[in-house]
Amino acid sequence: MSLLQVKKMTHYFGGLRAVYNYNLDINPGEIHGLIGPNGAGKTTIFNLITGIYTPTEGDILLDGKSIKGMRPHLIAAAGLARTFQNLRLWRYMTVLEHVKLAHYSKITYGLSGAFFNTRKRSQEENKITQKSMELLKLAGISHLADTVVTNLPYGAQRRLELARALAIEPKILFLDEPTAGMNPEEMLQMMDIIRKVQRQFNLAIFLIEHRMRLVMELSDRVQTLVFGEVVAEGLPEEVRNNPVVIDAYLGKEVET
Amino acid sequence: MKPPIDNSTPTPRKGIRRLWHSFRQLFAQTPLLGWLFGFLLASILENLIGYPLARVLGLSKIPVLFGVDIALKTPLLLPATLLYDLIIYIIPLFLTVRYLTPFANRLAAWLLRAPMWVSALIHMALLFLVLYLWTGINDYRVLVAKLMMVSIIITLSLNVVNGYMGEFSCSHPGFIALGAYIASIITVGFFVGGNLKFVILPAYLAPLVFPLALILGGVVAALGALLVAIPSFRTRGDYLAIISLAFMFIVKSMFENLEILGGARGFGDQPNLATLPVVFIWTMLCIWIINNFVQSTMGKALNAVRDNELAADAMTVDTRKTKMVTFLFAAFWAGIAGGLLAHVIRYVNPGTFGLQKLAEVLAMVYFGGLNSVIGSIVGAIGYNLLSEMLRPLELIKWLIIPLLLILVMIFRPTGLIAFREFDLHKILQPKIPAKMEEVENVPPSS
Amino acid sequence: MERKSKYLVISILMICAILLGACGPAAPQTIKIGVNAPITGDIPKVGEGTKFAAEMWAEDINAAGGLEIGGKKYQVELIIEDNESKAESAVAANTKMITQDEVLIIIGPQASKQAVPAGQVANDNKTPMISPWSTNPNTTLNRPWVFRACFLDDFQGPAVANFVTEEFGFTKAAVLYDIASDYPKGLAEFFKKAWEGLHGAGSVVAYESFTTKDTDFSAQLTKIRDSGAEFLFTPQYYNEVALIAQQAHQLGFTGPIVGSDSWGSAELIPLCGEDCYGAFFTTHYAAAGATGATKAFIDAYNAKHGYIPDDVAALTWDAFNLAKKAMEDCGKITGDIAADRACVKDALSKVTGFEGITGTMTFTPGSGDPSKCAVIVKISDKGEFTFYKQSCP
Amino acid sequence: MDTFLQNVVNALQWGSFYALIALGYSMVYGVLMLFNFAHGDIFMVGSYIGFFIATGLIGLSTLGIISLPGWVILILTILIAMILTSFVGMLVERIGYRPLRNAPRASAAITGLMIGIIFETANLYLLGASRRKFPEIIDTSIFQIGNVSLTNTKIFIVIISLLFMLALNQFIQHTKWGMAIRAMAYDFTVVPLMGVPVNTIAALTFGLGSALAAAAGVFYGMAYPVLDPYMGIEYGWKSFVAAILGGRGSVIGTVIAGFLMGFLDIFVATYFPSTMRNLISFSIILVILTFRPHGFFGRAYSAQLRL
Repeated sequence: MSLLQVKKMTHYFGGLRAVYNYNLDINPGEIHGLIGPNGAGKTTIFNLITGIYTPTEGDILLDGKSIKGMRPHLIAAAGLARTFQNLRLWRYMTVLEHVKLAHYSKITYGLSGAFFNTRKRSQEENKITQKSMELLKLAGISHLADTVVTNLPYGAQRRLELARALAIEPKILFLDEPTAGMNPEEMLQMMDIIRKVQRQFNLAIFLIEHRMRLVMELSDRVQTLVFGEVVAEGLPEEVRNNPVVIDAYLGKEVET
Repeated sequence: MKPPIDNSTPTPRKGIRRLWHSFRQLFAQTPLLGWLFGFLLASILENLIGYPLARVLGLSKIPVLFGVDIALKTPLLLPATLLYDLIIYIIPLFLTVRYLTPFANRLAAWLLRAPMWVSALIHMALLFLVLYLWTGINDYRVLVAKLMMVSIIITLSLNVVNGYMGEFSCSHPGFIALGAYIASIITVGFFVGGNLKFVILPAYLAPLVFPLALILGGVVAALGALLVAIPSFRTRGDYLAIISLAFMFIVKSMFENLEILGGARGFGDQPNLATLPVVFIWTMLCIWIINNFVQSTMGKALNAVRDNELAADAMTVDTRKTKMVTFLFAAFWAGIAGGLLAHVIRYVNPGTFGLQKLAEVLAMVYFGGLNSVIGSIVGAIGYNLLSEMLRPLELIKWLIIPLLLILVMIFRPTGLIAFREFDLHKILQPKIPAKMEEVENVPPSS
Repeated sequence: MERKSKYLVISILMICAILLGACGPAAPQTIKIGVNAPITGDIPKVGEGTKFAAEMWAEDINAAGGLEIGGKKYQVELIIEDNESKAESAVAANTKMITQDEVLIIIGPQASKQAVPAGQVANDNKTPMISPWSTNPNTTLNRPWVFRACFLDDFQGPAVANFVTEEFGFTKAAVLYDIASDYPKGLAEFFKKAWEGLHGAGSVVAYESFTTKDTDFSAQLTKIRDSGAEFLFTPQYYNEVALIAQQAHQLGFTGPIVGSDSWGSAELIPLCGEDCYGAFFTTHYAAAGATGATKAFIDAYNAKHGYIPDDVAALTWDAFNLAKKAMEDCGKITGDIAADRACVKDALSKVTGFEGITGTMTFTPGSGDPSKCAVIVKISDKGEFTFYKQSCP
Repeated sequence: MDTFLQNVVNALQWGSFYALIALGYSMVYGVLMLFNFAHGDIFMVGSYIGFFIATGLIGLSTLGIISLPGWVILILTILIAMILTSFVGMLVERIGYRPLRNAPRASAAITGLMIGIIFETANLYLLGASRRKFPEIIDTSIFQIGNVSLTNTKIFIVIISLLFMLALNQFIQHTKWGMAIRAMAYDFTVVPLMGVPVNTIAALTFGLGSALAAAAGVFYGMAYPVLDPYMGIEYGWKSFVAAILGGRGSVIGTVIAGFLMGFLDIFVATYFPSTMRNLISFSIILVILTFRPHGFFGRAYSAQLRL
């Protein structure tokens, strides 16, 4: 059974059709790419699956259970993590606090712990701190743990987003243009990290990217989206050579 | 990791800055305990020789608030008050810091071997002793201290919403009013009677019932906060600001209409239950609990909601619960503060809880500093002290205080001490001379 | 070594200080009187009147060589504290004056929302306090140490009702008052009760209210106009009266407008103009045609500050003279502040037939409220406050 | 019915104050996203400036130095008061708000509150505690239509206020500067890119807003001729409500919201005990906001507030 399954999802903004008849199947450990021109509705699909919008039609199943219409934090807690295209970090918080906060759904000390600093709370907080530090090490930014995020270099902010997303112990990770704004060297490092975490946690990854090279190298399967509809789907090679795709989207801009 | 600091090789400083630097150097090694000893000595001294000394210096009585009010009224007495402050406060403090610091450091270190709460309790007890001795001179000081502590609770609780969660809530006077009235209804109804009369209980029960009355006031205020918390799920920022403003007006209007509580005439005769120790204990409790809350990962969720709600949601943070808890929690403490306030002044009327109060509480929060427990404490104390000390200036006072606040806002837009954690351990620990890392972790973008 | 000697000097100084302090002077040469006034805040004009009257009184006394008590002259020192028109601040000011400045007696606060809590402080600290202007019963209720210099609403309300009934024979009244302010509200209630007592239930055909700081009363006045009321009673402050009278006339209300002592300000006519001519109000004294001490006070005040004093100033003046009388009756100032305060308080509660500029006051033991007469003033066609009638309890 | 019509007339006048003051507030709020809590006090300052000009002109007329008919004095008063007050507004922007352009919005709100207090205290300090009577520039005449009373000032105020609102709308919609203002309201960051100096636009909006407040101040003086230093506080807060209720940057929405608040004030006082006025009108506003959480004409804008 597939891990994430989207069935015939359609969404309208007012009268405007944003996504039409979208289907998706992602198996555990699989990397799935989504490409398409600007405004094709890629991020909308992310937002629909992660619960920011509720789709007008269709169903979304995670582990066989419908998550359609659930509130975003519950979907996230069910094992679906994401990063954002334009970084969404919390500007006044430190790096470590970011990763710790992503453990929110696993906190059991409750309000009494929050108010009265119980023994249970300090134990739990210590445990979370330890786990978070490990993730920071993995992302290669443990030396910046106490820095407030606005002081971080851009690459480190991207890594932090990834580390934060991993902290919710996801089964599937949504990456929205994880290398946007990075130079080629940083991009290569990022690719390494993505591969590494994918292997280490046996994660499924759903990836939106503009850079063809990244998508083609990482993905097991690729979908192409144009005006909210999937026009081509298959192995990277197939998609790359599909004339419809080249016509509609890639054109001359194919970078290899 | 700390940002790099050029502290290792002090660049040559000139004039006042050099003086200030050496001044800081001198006191950098004194732990809190040392300061408490100093103040304790000063208050004991004032109790012993304060009055005769004042007479000798030509002052009719001990200057209440460091003589600022006296000096403002009759500038001729300025040297005398300065001399008084020097002898009673500055010299003992200086002496203690000079000679007792090593001992205080050792004692602080020794205390920290036990669980931290032991050390914290001892510090608090010392603090109370200082406060008790200092206010023992004069009832006016008691009143100022009580009002100051109530302000601390109000400011802290508002900071939770406006600073930590970043909403611009204007409903605080409403919460304070709810707490004030509910607590007063209980204490007056059970122990005084008059217009409102339940059963008159024996007076010795009053100190036991009082905390319950305060808590009930807090709970009712928290229930009132539901009216603001629920809309906050859907709307943020400016719309929430006017919803909260509407709430404030509605509460005020409601109490003006409640004839049984005196309506516009107000409601008086509260028994004298908010004594100094009672207010002190509640204030400490409030600081402790609010500080616990904002430092926990659950409390950090407030910052996440403030800085990026979408990301908070995506990181499993239950934003609705967070908002709900925050509003209710803040309102609860505002209610407690209201109950205390009503019993300090021993009279409440709806007119107190209007736009003027709102401007005052907002000023205290933003003056002290957003997102900072210490900031709120400093803000509340600073505003209250300033307000009392400049009293003789009458109108001019209301030019000076706003000007000061504008300057603070221009030069430190988030307040005096913003975005700083109240780290109990760091405050209680001994200050070892070798360590010179006293630099704040203030985000540069603020 | 050098440092140590410095400390030595300081400690010797301290010891000297203690020794010297022990034999400091004890007997007071001055009498301190506290004034708790709203100098800033909502009602600065009230604060100004209070302050001016207090300063005038103190200057007069000191110019005459001081207060003579038991054959000895004492200079008077005023301690004026601003209560910012806030309850907390009034409490703080009173506490400060009582414990820090050790005043013998406190005059003020004026408005009830400050006088009620401040009275609690005075009573708890056993310090006599006279509020010149507060009409809330709670100010003095069960507080033997607190007094006032004005008549109460339960006297003034019926006085107005009786006057209108006798003078015009009207049976239908309209009332417009500020519900968020305790003075107008209390007075409106007492008036309504008295009027309905005279003319039966429902004879107050319009009982309209507004909230402090409102300036548009058109909705209420439209209702009043259409209710068929024969006159309008509005126990409001003079600034609101100006707006009410003007708007009432613009909306076509033609009946007489009647008010209370809060109209009694020299500012009323400049603000209200012809709209107030011909109106009546009850007050403590009529400025135009005043005689004797009243005239002397008005002239002195006018000469000094350039306008006719408000009722607040006059009542403050009377409160000071009440205090003076009590101190003189007391007969001696011992220097023991607690004993002196008790003595003044006892003397105050025994004052009878005190001739103030706002009328004759008598205190009955056990109550801080004087019994005194009210004056009904008509605003003439020249805008002067002329004596019309007197009404006594 | 008469009562109802009379109250409609009353509410029109009352609402035009709210609308004018709220428009000034909305200008600043829409463009700079600022809580301009000094606005109520700028209204007060405008009213006092109008008072001094009117008194001065009338004084000169009676002394025979100049001879001007009442309506000329009135127009002069309004214009001069508007110009002078707009300078006050720009000064406030320069001192209190510009240094805080990149600070959290709430900090600027606090500065605004404090500037307001300074204005009030300075007024009290300079002019004393006495309230001022706004002079009667033109003689009031009362008309009776059926049982409804009208005065010439009422009609004048409502009409001129509407004209001002219309003029503002034209300015915003059809001039180059108005376009720049709208652009800035739309996206703060994009304006410098378009070559429009942000500081100039900010000063312009403050000037315009303050001028409108001054006009409201003069009209207010004509209708309710008692001026005191604290008269602006309530208006500051209530126009804040009206500006938000109208929707960010929407002239028409703000005008509607202003009139709505005027009508609420009058009609609640008519049909309910007036103590309930704030209670009822704010409850109604809460209900409106529940159904239209972004005001009448407001766009939903992102929750990305600068703290």
